[in-house]
Amino acid sequence: MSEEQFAFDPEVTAERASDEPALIVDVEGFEGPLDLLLILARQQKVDLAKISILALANQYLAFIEAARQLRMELAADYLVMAAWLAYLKSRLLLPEAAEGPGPSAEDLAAQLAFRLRRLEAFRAAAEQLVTRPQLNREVFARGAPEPIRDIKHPEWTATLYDLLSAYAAQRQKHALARVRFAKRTVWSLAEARAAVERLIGTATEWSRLDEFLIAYVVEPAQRATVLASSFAATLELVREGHAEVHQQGAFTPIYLRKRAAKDDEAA
Amino acid sequence: MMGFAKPRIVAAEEEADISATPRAEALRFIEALLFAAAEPLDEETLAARLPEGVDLTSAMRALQAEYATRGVNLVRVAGKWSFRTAKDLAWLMAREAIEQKKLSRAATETLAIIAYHQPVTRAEIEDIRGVSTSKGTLDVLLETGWIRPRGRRKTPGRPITFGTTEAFLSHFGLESISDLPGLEELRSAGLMDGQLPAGFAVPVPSDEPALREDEDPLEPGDLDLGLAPRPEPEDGGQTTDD
Amino acid sequence: MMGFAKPRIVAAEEEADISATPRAEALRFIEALLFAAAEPLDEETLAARLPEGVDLTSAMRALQAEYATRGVNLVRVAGKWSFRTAKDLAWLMAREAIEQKKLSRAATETLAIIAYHQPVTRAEIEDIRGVSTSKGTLDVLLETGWIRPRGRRKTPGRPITFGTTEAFLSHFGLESISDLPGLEELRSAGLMDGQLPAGFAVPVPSDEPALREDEDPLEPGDLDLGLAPRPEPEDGGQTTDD
Repeated sequence: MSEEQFAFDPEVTAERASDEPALIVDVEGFEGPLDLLLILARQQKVDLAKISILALANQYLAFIEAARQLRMELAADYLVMAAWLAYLKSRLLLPEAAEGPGPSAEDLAAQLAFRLRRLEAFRAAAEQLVTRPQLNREVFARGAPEPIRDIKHPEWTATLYDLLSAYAAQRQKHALARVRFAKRTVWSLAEARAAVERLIGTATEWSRLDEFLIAYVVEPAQRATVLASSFAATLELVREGHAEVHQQGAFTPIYLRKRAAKDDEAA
Repeated sequence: MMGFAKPRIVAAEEEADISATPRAEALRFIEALLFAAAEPLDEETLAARLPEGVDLTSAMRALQAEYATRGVNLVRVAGKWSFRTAKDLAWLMAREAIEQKKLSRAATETLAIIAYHQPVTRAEIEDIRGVSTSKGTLDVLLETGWIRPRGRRKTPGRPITFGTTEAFLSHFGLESISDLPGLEELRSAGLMDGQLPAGFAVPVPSDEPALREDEDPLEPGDLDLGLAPRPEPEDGGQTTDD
Repeated sequence: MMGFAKPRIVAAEEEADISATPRAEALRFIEALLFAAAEPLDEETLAARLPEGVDLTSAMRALQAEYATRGVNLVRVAGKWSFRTAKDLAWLMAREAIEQKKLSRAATETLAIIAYHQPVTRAEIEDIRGVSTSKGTLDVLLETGWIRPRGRRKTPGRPITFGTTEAFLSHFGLESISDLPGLEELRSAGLMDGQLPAGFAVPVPSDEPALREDEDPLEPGDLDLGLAPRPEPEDGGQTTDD
């Protein structure tokens, strides 16, 4: 152990060549006390499974001692480990006392050896992992992916109800529009009377009723309704004494005139 | 990271026998470079990246031929090379989604008139609706597949007659077109009120495919007319009431 | 890296086959879909985009064989398919390489421990490394998107458990977590199953998203924990690794 040289140079990264007797360490480069132990263990150049934990403990304690002499500041973790190793060392050196409640010194040493092996194994695995070809470093995916276009297909929807109500409303609207036009000529009695009163107001000579009306009746289909309503209105006017009608025989033309004030009864 | 030198030496060795081997190593290089590149690469750039001595012209020709029949082609755009998915697979590169669209009021009315009054011409539809039918309305209906041009009416201008299709029946759940309700049914369903003029009628619809006496068959050009301009000359200002 | 000769012969055979038999159209479709995609595609997605009746398994095998010798290979990562440039061409692609922040040794080790030992808590990572883990280390790893908090261990303090993500598999080109290099060695050396009392009863790493029996789901506040302070109380004076 005494042949090991420890140099602490914060500027130099931890580099340990197998043929390099001096261990040049940057204490800040250590990944904790277990890491330091692992590095020290490698100095034993034996399988970690067969490592002498006692020798390792001695190396570690020597390291800590050397660091202290150089007034290096060591983090608490390192000192706790040193204390634990000093304890382990004393247990290992002393003959095993009567079986205590805790684990034996050999158990503790084995546990430490296991932790070192495990850390080393995970380091190896980590190394293997990060030396794998990595995406965008060694291997590459398509540099210019082509976007998937979104095409929307319209699916037209309409219900039978939509269809029927549209049809019915449409036809009805149109049909009613025609009826309203017809209503102007389908006279009510009141309308007919007003019209006839206006008509006879200008006619003091006997005139044919239908001749008066024809001026208003545009469509032959409306002739019947106009004739009927206005005839009824005429009779009403006659009854009230405002007009006179006369007809020579059945189905012959009907003549109409305004009644003169002092005339006698109609025929 | 590690050992870049080694593959390089291998690559150099490979180059020697490019012509002798079935597939030139250079093609692998170009493949990889073009695949990973975010943009098309010109030959200068490629050449700069490739080991010396690669005959780029023949390599590109070989690569283009290799990929010509594949799902990905090597194409040259504006003097630069890139891989592009094959044009004929454009359909594959699209995510098709069905978008539900409600038929417009005008289209619904027009469709109903075609259903009841078929075979019917555009002018007749307009006469019933009292407004001119926009080209778009018929286009939409043709797109739905619910109506079809059946023939041409034997009248001046020989207008196209429209009728409904089987797709129409199946969409509206009708066993046959005659299942469309008549006047009395429409009335009792409350869709029409009682104040209708005498002589108002709802036709008994028929979608019998055989042409009527007053219909001529469609002509060859008529079928793609689907979305084509109306055959009748537009006579403008058509909003009429009768 | 060696042995280009052998794949070449295979390539020659492949090409002969290709010219002799018409190449299945399905291969073109798959080629195009995978080339176009920005991300690896799983077989479900592929199948949904392909015409029915395509035997995806054999198509993928055929395509993988076709591309095995090319500059672009068909690889399976995280159980999905993707084209990637050939590994041996890393030297050629060096210029494409995106400047990646090199992970610190502490981060690399922590990542490996999470990958091999997942689901794993911070205390467990510290036990293996023999040093406390600085917040920065986990932050860096969370930032890469390669690890994620999975849940909370049902132990006192309910520490957060960490696991790897699909992005991890994709980045390192692993088909599944069980393809981790050296996993077998770790396991056969008995280093994975705890001879320690510390609760390492985890024989096989698994990134199975389903929580283990000893895991509770994360709570709402935990997800932005990603970069939040460690859940365990700091016990001060600990050496941290960066």
